[in-house]
Amino acid sequence: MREIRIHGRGGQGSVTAAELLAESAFEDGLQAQAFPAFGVERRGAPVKAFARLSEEKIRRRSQIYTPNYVIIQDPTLLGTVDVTEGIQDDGLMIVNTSEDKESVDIETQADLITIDATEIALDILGKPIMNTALLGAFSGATGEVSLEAMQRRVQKRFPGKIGEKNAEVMKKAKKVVEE
Amino acid sequence: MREIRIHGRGGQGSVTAAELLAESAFEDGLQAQAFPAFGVERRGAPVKAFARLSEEKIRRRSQIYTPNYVIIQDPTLLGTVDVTEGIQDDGLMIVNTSEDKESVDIETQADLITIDATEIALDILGKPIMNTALLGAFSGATGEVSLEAMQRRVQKRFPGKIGEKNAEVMKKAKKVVEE
Amino acid sequence: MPNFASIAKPGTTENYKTGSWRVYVPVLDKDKCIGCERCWEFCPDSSKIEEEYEGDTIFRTDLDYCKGCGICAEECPVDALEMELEEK
Amino acid sequence: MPNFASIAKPGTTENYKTGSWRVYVPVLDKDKCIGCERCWEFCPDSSKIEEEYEGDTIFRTDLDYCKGCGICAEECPVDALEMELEEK
Amino acid sequence: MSNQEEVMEGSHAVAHAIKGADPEVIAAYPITPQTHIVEKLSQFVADGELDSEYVKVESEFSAMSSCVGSSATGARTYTATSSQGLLLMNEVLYNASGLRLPIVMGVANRALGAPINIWNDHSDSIGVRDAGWIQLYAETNQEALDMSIQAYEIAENQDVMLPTMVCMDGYILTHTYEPVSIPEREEIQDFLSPYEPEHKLDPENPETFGTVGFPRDYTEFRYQQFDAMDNATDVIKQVFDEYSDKFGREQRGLIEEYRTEDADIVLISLGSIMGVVKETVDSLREEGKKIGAIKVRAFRPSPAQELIEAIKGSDVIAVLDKNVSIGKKGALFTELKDELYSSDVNPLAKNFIVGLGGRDVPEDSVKKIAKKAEKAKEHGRVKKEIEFIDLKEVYDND
Amino acid sequence: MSNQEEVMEGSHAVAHAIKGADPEVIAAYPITPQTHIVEKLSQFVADGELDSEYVKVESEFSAMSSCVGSSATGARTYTATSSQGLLLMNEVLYNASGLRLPIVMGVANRALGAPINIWNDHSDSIGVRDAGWIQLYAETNQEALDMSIQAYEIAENQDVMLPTMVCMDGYILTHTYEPVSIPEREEIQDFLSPYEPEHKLDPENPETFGTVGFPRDYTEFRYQQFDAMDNATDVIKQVFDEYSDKFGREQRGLIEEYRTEDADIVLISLGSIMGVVKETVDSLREEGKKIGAIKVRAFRPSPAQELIEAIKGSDVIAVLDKNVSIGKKGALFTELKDELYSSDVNPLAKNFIVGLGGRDVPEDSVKKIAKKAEKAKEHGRVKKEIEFIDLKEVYDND
Amino acid sequence: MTRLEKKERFTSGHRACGGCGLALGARLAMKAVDDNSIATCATGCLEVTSSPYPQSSWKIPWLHSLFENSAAVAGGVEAALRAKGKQDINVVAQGGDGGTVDIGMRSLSGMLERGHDVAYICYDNEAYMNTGIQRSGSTPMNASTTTSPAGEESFGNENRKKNALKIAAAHNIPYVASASVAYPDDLIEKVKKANEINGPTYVQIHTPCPTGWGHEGDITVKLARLAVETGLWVLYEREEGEIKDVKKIKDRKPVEEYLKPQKRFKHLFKKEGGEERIQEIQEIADSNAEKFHLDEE
Amino acid sequence: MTRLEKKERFTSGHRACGGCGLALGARLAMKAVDDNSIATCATGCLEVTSSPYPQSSWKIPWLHSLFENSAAVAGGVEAALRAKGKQDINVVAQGGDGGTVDIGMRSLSGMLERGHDVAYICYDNEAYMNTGIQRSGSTPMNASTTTSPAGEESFGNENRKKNALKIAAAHNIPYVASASVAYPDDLIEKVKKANEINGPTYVQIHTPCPTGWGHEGDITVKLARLAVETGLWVLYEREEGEIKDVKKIKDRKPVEEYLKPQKRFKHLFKKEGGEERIQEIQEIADSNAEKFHLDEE
Ligand SMILES: Cc1ncc(C[n+]2csc(CCOP(=O)(O)OP(=O)(O)O)c2C)c(N)n1
Ligand SMILES: Cc1ncc(C[n+]2csc(CCOP(=O)(O)OP(=O)(O)O)c2C)c(N)n1
Ligand code: SF4
Ligand code: SF4
Ligand code: SF4
Ligand code: SF4
Ligand code: SF4
Ligand code: SF4
Ligand SMILES: [Mg+2]
Ligand SMILES: [Mg+2]
Repeated sequence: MREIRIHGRGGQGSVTAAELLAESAFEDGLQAQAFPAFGVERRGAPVKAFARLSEEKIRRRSQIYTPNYVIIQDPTLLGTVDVTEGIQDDGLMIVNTSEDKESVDIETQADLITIDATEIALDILGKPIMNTALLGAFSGATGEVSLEAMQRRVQKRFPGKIGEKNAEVMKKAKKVVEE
Repeated sequence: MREIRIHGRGGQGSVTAAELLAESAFEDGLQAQAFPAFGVERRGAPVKAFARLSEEKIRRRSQIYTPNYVIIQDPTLLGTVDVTEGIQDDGLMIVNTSEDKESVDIETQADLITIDATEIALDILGKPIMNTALLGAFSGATGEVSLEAMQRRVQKRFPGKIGEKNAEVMKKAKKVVEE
Repeated sequence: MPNFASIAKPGTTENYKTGSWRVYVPVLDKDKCIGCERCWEFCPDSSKIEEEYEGDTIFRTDLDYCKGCGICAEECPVDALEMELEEK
Repeated sequence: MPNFASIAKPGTTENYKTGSWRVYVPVLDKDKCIGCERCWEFCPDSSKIEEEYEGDTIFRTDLDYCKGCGICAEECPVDALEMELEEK
Repeated sequence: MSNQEEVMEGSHAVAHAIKGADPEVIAAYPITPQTHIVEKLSQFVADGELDSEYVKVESEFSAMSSCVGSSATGARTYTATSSQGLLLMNEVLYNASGLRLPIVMGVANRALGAPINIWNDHSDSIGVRDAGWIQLYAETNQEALDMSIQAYEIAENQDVMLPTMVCMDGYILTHTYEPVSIPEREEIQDFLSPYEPEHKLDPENPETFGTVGFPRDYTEFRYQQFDAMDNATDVIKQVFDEYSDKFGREQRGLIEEYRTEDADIVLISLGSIMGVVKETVDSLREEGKKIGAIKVRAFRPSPAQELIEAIKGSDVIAVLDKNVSIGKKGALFTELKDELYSSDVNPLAKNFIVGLGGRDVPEDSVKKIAKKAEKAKEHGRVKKEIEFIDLKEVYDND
Repeated sequence: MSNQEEVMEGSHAVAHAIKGADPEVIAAYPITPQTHIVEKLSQFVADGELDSEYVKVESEFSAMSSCVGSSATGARTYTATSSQGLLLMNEVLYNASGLRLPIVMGVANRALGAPINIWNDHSDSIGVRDAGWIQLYAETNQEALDMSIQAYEIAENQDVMLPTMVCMDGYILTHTYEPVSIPEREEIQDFLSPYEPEHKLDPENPETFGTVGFPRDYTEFRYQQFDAMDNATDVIKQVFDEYSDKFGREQRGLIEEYRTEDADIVLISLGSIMGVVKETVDSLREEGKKIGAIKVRAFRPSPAQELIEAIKGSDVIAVLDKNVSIGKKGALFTELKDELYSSDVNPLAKNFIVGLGGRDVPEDSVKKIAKKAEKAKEHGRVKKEIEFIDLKEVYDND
Repeated sequence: MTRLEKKERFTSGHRACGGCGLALGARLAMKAVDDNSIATCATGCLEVTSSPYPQSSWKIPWLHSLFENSAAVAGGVEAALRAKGKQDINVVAQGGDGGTVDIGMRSLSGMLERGHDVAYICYDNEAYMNTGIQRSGSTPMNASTTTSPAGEESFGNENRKKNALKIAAAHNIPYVASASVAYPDDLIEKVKKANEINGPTYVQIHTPCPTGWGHEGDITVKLARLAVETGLWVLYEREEGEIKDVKKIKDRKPVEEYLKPQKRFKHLFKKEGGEERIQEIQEIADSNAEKFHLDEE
Repeated sequence: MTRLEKKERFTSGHRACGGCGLALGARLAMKAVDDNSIATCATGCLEVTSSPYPQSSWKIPWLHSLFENSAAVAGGVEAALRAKGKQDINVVAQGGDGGTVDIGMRSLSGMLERGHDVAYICYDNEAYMNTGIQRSGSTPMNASTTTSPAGEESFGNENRKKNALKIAAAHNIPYVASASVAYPDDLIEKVKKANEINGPTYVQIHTPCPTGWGHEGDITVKLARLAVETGLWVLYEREEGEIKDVKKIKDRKPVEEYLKPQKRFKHLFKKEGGEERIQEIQEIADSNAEKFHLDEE
């Protein structure tokens, strides 16, 4: 079982990202689960969302304490939230930032990659909604979920232009990471 | 233990009679209990009230099924209500009626006395409120409760003229019965 | 137990004769009655029955249900009703 | 457990710095500011602090709590405030 | 009036007791058979005999809500209700106990609708047994009025601080006249410690009540309540003892044993039914049966230890429940068996559902129950564990 | 969609199921974490995908009241709520079951205030266990949606005619996405018998509902309800079987056993926690421990027989309650011990209070519980019968 | 000559007290609904006296659920009828004053606000009668009840009668009306109209209660009439917000005439200070007269 | 020059969304009460965001009990203060629109009717925000919410906004007022007056909600102002029943200006038939203008 934690702010679509992740993985033939950190958070407050992927039926419904992957939607969170909490030593952290990974203020044994998801999003969507870019990056960096499934799911959820553009964002991000 | 049932109509003071009975008996040194037939009856509908007298503490709180005494406030009840129900063979029934006991339509092994309580009440109170007359009759016929105690209690409950007159009613009724 | 949810059939309180509650009874002077229906209108117990009397409509009391409240007598415009202590 | 009935001390949310929620930040042109207080009046987070600047009263932002909503900038009558993406 | 007995209705006896406890605020809504309690209190206030603020709320929900506001402001508070009214308060009941407000409430026990029924059983208060309230049950009017006083001393104890219900059987006690002895107001005031809560709504010390309890803290708050209820066990005993000593009663302990010493068969129940149960025990004792009875005076906290102790040595227990959890059994029975299971006291146990919706429970019915218990003893086993007693016609499940 | 799985939030899965059951009337009031169910249903109605009358009541009290009106008029009826909302409905719950109205209600289980808490535990539905409702508890979203359909077939059965709650853990199920398979509307319609009640409000046959039940009749009405709940046991099994057969599930019986065959230690609980319990069982099994688990799917009617059967042979049972009756214990534990007492199955029994107000219950906690159960087995006795798990600091009662 | 419909949908044999204004009110109201109707009823005198299992006084389908939810239950009935395409069936919700203006206020307010096609009838006997004459929000000022008793320090109820008609009207519903058992034609016409109008409607019927008010049963109708003739109970309609059809009074009677025969006001005639209280009540009548232009010139 | 009291009794650090009109409203209202006050609060955004144990944003004693009983709890507080002879302490009850006009209506109505000396403040953001933007009785017509979503067969909420001010006024209380966060002085003056007046008073504050209405946080105040300037939210007072001090509008703006920036009305500008719906809303504004003589000549 792989466990994923997504950090973001209320309003940035972290929960949606976790859901898309689960849906796509399921399309790929995995078992999957996604859930928010059940809170009372308001727009702007730091939030978390989670996902589990597995070859077998997922029965566990407790919180995620030792994620294999951590995705950070917003670099400004780094100062406020302990984003490395519980990350597995052989895990991977994906950070949205314009900086390169050496300059990112994160101390961890885990792998770390950075991607300027905001730029990609602004570029293609015209809005700083980074969740789909980070999903693309996740696909590229981990191979856990196929890009195609993700694209299908995002287009299913947002039919028309918006879905298409987000699919494009995903592709772009995946490519950036793979480069 | 002696058990008493009083039949009347909503508005005739049957419950008050039972209460006065219990209070007076207690003044006389007996243990006593009084309670209504817990119902939803309205003014005019047939109602019942109960009392228990005993030398010992009364713990029983179930309904009364086999009364030693039955008091009937209103002769018009005879057609509608089974006033003899459960009356002990050596019991006593006291009926308010202008008729004599031979003409009263009651079949029972128990003793039966009649008294024209309405007349006494109308005479002294000017109103057909017969409950105190029947209490006086009860005192006279059974000796279970002293007239004096009853008079004190009724005057306590209805201070002033009304109490006094009712005390008079009691006395008169007792005398009538004893004659 | 006819049913499992304390359901009752319509109009069945008519099986209960509230006439037995009565102490006073309205006594009608049929000759006075002009059949105006007011007593029937105002009776809380629907205890007036329309009837013919010498060719005219009058309203007599339904003794099965009349509780003897006296509204009819009070409201009768021609004082055709009198409340009397009932001998049963 | 300080008490048994979930009782809290007054004004203690001030220990929680909502400034971290901010994405945009109001930037004040102190010279434009006429100290009219409107930004302070309308701030849902009480995040304006009265201050002297070159002898005049101005209102600067309390970055500990300001959530960056932009009301102050919108309501400033002299456009002394500008919302900018904050670099943290 | 001290120790001078008077014949009085149960409701009025309780009203007199409450007058003596001198609550600053009363907020109540009428419902049969609680009405005479609050009517009497209204009359006291109207006559200037009681100096309480009487809030004539528009519903029981607001009755208990106003009690919450009043008690949180540091005022001694009283209310009373029954049945539907208690159900309607349900949400506020949990709130009052979670806020740890020592409100005292009289419950004139009555059955629940549908079908609507104004007569006595215990489904109402038993139905809210999870709400975090102390629950005391009275057998007699004397006990009801005494408990109404004791309740304040228990509830307001700093180690307890839990709201408390004084349950008395509707009609059977509330509307029954019997001799009671009512302490003088001064004696009651002397017995009760003044109510001086550590926390209250007070501009001098402006605290915030009723905050959000996150998963981080919530369990601990519940545990504290659980703990406080545990403390209540001792506090109740202590208060009962002190009261008995002061006023010459013999109402001690969370339960009362009646001729259980050598009893093979023990009848267990709560409330006014205990009178007829004791009578039955006496008459069966006269027939030479070894039978006894236990009265449960406190249902919350659960008198587990005391019950086990008292049952020890018996062969059969018969629990008379004036309630039934549809799909399960009577609550007293279920809860008692829970305790028995983990004890080494292991009598046969039978549950009798009695007195629902005011169905009378005369001595004959209790004798029937005793006979069934005896049969179980003879057979050494319980054939039918739960029985509705005096069921009519087709439904008789004998 | 039949048997085609889709990843979906639990709330939406239930909404889809309800859409398929096609209730004529929905009356609901929002409360976290039930909201997504009723929002989805609103959207279905707004989009013309569901042809129900959706009554947007002003409170939960009116939600259930409107359901009573609707169901009595012969309409299939749905509502959903949580926590405070369920408490607020309390009076109407008894009314609905007393009137024998087969209303189906989704309960997104959530803790009760004070302190206010929006997270999961079972105090809400457990707290109304006396109300005469059938109670089903789901472990997974699949089960929640299946039960929401099955509930109608159970409730509307002429031998049952009792309202039914489908309980699912708030957030943990309602807000979690996982794969579910949703039968097509036609399949659901085909599975469900049409709702044609014998009695209803109908000018063609004008009956009177909700009469006064006098002491003469009241006991019998309650007994009929009791009896109907008894019937429900078989009806539930039958409906579960039919459904499993038709839709390829394996959700049979009032309880589900998990690796209990030779288990010395059995963990027992209900709801979504069973997932992590099963995981724990698996990993302890790998360590060679003889451990198993039992999931309670129906709490009302109480699955007494099934439980005893399943526990047979075990040495220790550990009951995990996500509720606690202050002054007593967890309800599942108490009720189970009641049954054990009168059976010849007699394991040691321990009660663990877990997950109150959303406190997470990870595998570590369940392992802790299993270890405590093991210790009890070793010692041959239970030292502390009830324990709050993962209590913080000073309150740790280890 | 026979004007009212003969058919009784509220039948004899009910257990209301002799001379009960409420029973009369229900009987008359049931003449205004046709057979194709469904009624709900709140707990109270009407319900308790009319549905003692296994009997019923109702000839139309009728449902009692609880005390505080008659309006919400009726809303559910109406929704079910809509779902079944049976909008032709009338839905009537009934409650006493307590069940309506106090404990039932939320459910009433919600039902009115949502626009259900339900006619709500409030039988106003000005106290909680079923439980033994306790004060309700609808109890008039200075009336003695068992929870607002007159006493050493009290003149009875301290608050003015809650104006439920005005509150209902503030919900912007199409029809609100007051009625009285002393005016059967008017009553029936209003209930009929309430039923016919699409949407929520509210009718409050003044129904004297001999037991609760402490008057002889024979003057129930007379007292109801006096309430109108003194200006204490104003008969009017409000359609789409506009007050209409106020019943004018020829020679408005002094309130004493109305108060005197009632035990609940007895203390006003006995206790010191009672006169001022009567004056207070007279002022209410006068202000009604002014507001509604009651006095017929 | 500084006009408003500087002291904050509703402090920073609360968890309301950025730009929350409700938080602003509470902050301003707390400037109108002095320290010698006790507040109650219904469940809702205000309560949840301001009292996360062990923290609190409140500087005066404050009690949250439940969602539907803020008024009744306040009544109990006030009764306790009366019993203790501390009538000098002000009691303020607070609730959201849902907690006030829907689920809290009974408890509010009872409190008003009984004449408690309590100032009730309703923060009206026109939906159940705390639970995720469901329709309340106070939701305006045609607004899309999560339980009255716009959809194929729906234009959002079907009912007109419930007039809680009018309902409160129908209780014959001495003071009722509407206020808006866009007019802080006016708001504070009204809450002050509500507090000072003896007896129950009711103030309803219009508080835009960026999250629920779907607008950017920066225009919260602007929208509140537009609501007034279009005539959709009328600022007025009602003292002893008489309407007073209506805020006149110079050039009443078309409702589109108000509707347009809000996602909850988006469908009106997209869906066929939307124009008529907008017209409907314009008519509400126009009828307000007429009723209240809004237009300044
Ligand atoms: C929740 C609840 N509280 C209280 C009661 C008790 N109760 C039943 S009827 C009634 C009074 C009814 O008064 P009203 O509505 O005015 O009707 P009336 O009997 O006067 O006609 C009361 C208090 C109840 N049944 N349910
Ligand atoms: C009895 C009950 N039902 C439902 C809820 C859930 N609930 C909490 S706050 C809320 C909505 C609050 O709406 P409103 O009063 O308008 O305040 P807002 O959050 O919009 O400011 C709801 C539905 C509850 N807490 N209690
Ligand atoms: S009211 Fe008088 S006149 Fe008219 S019908 Fe009746 S009895 Fe006859
Ligand atoms: S006395 Fe009363 S009940 Fe009898 S007929 Fe006349 S009005 Fe009807
Ligand atoms: S609103 Fe503008 S001008 Fe006024 S004080 Fe603020 S920044 Fe200065
Ligand atoms: S941006 Fe918003 S929170 Fe920040 S100071 Fe301005 S108004 Fe206050
Ligand atoms: S108490 Fe009053 S309202 Fe009730 S039945 Fe008797 S007269 Fe009618
Ligand atoms: S949802 Fe709306 S009302 Fe609630 S905190 Fe956010 S902006 Fe304020
Ligand atoms: Mg009434
Ligand atoms: Mg709101």
